[in-house]
Amino acid sequence: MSSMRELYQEMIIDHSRSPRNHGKLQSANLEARGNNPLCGDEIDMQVLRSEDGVLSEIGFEATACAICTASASILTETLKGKAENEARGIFESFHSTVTGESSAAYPPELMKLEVFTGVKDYPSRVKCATLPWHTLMQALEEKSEEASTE
Amino acid sequence: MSSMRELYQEMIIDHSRSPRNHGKLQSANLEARGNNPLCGDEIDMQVLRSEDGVLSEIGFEATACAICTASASILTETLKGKAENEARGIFESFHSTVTGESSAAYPPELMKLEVFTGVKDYPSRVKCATLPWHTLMQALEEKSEEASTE
Amino acid sequence: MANPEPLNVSDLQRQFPALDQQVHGHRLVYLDSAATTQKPQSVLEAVDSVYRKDCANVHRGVHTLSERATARYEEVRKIATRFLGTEDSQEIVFTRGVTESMNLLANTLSGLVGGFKEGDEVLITELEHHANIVPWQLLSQSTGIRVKVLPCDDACELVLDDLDKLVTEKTRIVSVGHVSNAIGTMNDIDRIFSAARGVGAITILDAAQSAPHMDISPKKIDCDFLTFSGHKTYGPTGAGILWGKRELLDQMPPWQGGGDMIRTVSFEESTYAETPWKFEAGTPDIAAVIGLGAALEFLDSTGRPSVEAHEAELLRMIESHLMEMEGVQIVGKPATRACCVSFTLDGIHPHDAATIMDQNGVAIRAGHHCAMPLMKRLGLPATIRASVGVHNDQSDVEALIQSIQAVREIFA
Amino acid sequence: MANPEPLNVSDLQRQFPALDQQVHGHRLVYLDSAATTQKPQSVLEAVDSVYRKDCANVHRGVHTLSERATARYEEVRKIATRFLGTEDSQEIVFTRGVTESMNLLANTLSGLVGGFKEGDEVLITELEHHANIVPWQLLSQSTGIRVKVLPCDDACELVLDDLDKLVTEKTRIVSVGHVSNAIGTMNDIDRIFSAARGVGAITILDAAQSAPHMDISPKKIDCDFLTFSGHKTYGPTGAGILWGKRELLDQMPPWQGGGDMIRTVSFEESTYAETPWKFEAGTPDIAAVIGLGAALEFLDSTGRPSVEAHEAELLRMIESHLMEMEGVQIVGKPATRACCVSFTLDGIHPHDAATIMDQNGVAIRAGHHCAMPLMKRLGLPATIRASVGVHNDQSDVEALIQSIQAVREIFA
Ligand SMILES: Cc1ncc(COP(=O)(O)O)c(C=O)c1O
Ligand SMILES: Cc1ncc(COP(=O)(O)O)c(C=O)c1O
Repeated sequence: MSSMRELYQEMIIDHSRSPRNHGKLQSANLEARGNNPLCGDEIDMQVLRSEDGVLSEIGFEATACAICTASASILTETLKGKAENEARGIFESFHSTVTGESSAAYPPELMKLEVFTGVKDYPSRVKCATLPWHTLMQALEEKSEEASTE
Repeated sequence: MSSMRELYQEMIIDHSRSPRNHGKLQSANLEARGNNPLCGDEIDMQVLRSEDGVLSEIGFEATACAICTASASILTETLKGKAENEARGIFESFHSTVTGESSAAYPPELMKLEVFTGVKDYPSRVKCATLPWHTLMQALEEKSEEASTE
Repeated sequence: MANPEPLNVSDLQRQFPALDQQVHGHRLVYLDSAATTQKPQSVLEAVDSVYRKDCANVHRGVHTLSERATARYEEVRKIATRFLGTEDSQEIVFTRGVTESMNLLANTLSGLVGGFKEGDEVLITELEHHANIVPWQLLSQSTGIRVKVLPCDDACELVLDDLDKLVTEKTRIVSVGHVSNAIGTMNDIDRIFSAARGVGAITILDAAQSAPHMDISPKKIDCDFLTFSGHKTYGPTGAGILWGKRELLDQMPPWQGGGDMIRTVSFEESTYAETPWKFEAGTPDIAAVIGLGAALEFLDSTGRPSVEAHEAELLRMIESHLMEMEGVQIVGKPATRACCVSFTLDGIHPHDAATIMDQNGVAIRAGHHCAMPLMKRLGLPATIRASVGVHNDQSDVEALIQSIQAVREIFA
Repeated sequence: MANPEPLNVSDLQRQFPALDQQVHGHRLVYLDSAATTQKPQSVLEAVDSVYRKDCANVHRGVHTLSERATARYEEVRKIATRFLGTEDSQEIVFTRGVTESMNLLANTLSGLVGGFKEGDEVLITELEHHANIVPWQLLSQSTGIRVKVLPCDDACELVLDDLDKLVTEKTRIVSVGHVSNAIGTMNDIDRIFSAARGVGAITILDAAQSAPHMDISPKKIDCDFLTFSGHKTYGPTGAGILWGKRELLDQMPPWQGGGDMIRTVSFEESTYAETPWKFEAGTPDIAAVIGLGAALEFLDSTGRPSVEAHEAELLRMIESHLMEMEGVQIVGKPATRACCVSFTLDGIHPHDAATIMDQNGVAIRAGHHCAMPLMKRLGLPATIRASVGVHNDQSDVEALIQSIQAVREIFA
């Protein structure tokens, strides 16, 4: 069961039970909905992007598994206050780590993302971890389509 | 090749080359068309049935393989002048012999049909031998549908 | 009724090569037969032998391989006819499975009812699989017919008292699942179909989740059409059965066009082959159909009353274990259950549970089970579903329960 | 172009278990690859291993077997993308074969052209297989579009001079076979499709008889859709490929409804999955698709230019032998030939010939080859067709010729 403990680390269980920045962000000026039709995960992400391109507030609501919910929660903590460009860069490294494309270590300030590294060994769950991130990108693109992990 | 000689006996080759009663029977009062969609065999059978139920004339035209053509030719020779009921009985014994259902010998007057007995070992060719017979039955039923060996 | 012979489960287990493997260091415990069944050795051999010995196209060939392939392929119609307890093997149409069967019906039944008109209705139920919903929705878009839904109650039993209201003169088709793949409810088909017959509606049985578990003879279940998927009946993927009454099939137009379904083709006009070949356009899935024949013979040889009794007992065991566990909610309380038990764990998403259970070698399904409308009715995004097959036994039930305990430990 | 590497035919022969058998006491000489090809060991093993190890339904499962099955199934889209030399694996739709692909297209292209209206035209040719005739006839019955036919001449070459007359502003679809399965004619696709593009018509290539023999990259053959059957490309029955340009597939509505092709289902409305999954309703033929992947890798590994050269040489040998024989009429004289040679024997019906040739171990096809309109044009009820595959060699050609001699002896 050690591999399960690695996938479901304390931090993931904690964030899934008490997600940070959960609840509709009333002040948002960008939003998007994401879903994973294969497992039914659904997430709404809201962002307040300031005029100088900083993601000053991020909120979300989700009906989703622990990995997806924790990923969304940690996303909001990680990206809040970051410039949009920087956020995109972090998305790229998160994405390539959980899909197993890259095994580069995160810089110290992103160490929290490390808890999702184990996901790469569970192909059907990778989408759970990436859905919030794809949804955020969708919001930033100001696209009206739903994000989807198909 | 002995089994091929048994299937393609002299009599079959002869009847296929010089079919008896071939050509449209102008005096017919019954007719039907038969086809085998899987191999493209096509046959038209015409019958003159007298008022007392005797098949006094039978004619046919065919675009068909040697076995089908010979079967039609020998059919006409065998059934011409027979009462309809008797013809039906002969159809039954012919059918059960070439499909392999029965191995009873033919009575002496039907010995000609013996040449088709080998057909039972070639399932895809059984229909070639039976098509003329099915078509004749169709004509006797006065059915408008085409006979078919599907 | 006398008790059926008990199943010789350990003998059956040995017939399934795929069960003989480890998953994450544990014995594989396969409790996902409702998604697709494992395949017995005889099915594997049937498929393999087609390719090793009798590999040819069917119907049009004169050569030996083609004759053998055609004979084996057509023989399966007779096997299926025996399996269904019917008489006419030309009533057996080979499709890819229930989904293709339903699409075929949705596209050809207009030939029976003389065309659909606005106001006509198709009745389905709230328990249906998407395969018995979406084809009718598509038909509704192209013809204007309405899709009506017989609801279910909180126990996931159909509300049969609503039948009188919903089955009316407008009802042209009643298409119902025999056993719900999401919950395990066995529906009172007799009552539903007799209401349908009362108004002259065409009756269709989705037997996807009953064919592997019980006798589905159309002589007992009085219906016009019945369909099931081979891959859920111990057969290969790619072949399923649509059975229909001959006089109805005869009246229906073909659906797909191509080779094999024709009698004659000219650029001016084509004529079509007889039932059932007119519904089988193009090269069929020869090997899968032949494998399906082996699967039906396998299932017949086990004795279906024994299968039904054995599986019912397993489901009872699973239910009673789950009821004893804290924080476990069984979804639905059908009066008669077959196929599966669906449940949720308090505070734990089914997908997380499924991953951890898999880590313990236990294969179950988590999700909406292609029954999204039902999930919405129940207010659940997903459930955990354990479904049984002929090879499952008490030790599988115990492994299931232990794996649930493991999930709860992780989330403790 | 440099000469391609010669094929290592004896090595290839050993890879086909079915070739290692006797028919009526003779070595099996299989010259019916145009009907269906024999399957190499690697394909048999791929199919078998799905059932032995990775037997699960795809897409919705979290457990290990389902993850493995899904990964193997989806991997075949990448293999097919490499096989076609394209880039986007979402352009690969799995169908049962060319017949199903054509029916899918005939039922969904209206979404591209904004609906068909009376007066619209579909252009096919006189050389087509029924699979590329009947679906358009059915479409014509339901929409009023007209099916136009590009004729062929006595050599069984398409009369390209008629293109200008037949390809007009009314032409919405041009659907043409790459290689005629009845004659072996290789059509001048470039010229036909460039005329089609000139009027903005949608172009469809039936590659059933070219995919096994030559490079069919859509980059070279500029077309909108292309389809071939796995079972004619050394793969299992039950799986084929429909390739289409992504932006076109994206605009097309789904065809069949059911599980897997949806995003969300409610009784009010359903939304559909992305390309290509929206076209794959229900449980697909998982094992056959995975087997098809192995087949395409097999074919790629042989080196397709080598296959093309080897088979062209065999066809030349057959042709020249037949030309030397008395009483043999070769049907058609295409400038470029692939796949097969069709012929007749004076005074001997093709079916009689086929039975006698089979008795000598030689498997060929006799019949209309699902090209009835062409047969009518030629005034023939049927022909004898010898078609070649990668495993054929000179000794097969000799056996063919000997078996024809045997036919003539019987009918002497
Ligand atoms: C009740 C029911 N109907 C229909 C289907 C669809 O079957 P298939 O995917 O084999 O077409 C299923 C399978 O999931 C099912 O459980
Ligand atoms: C040129 C051509 N098109 C279409 C088909 C139909 O293919 P399938 O029967 O695999 O659907 C064939 C096969 O006979 C063919 O040769």
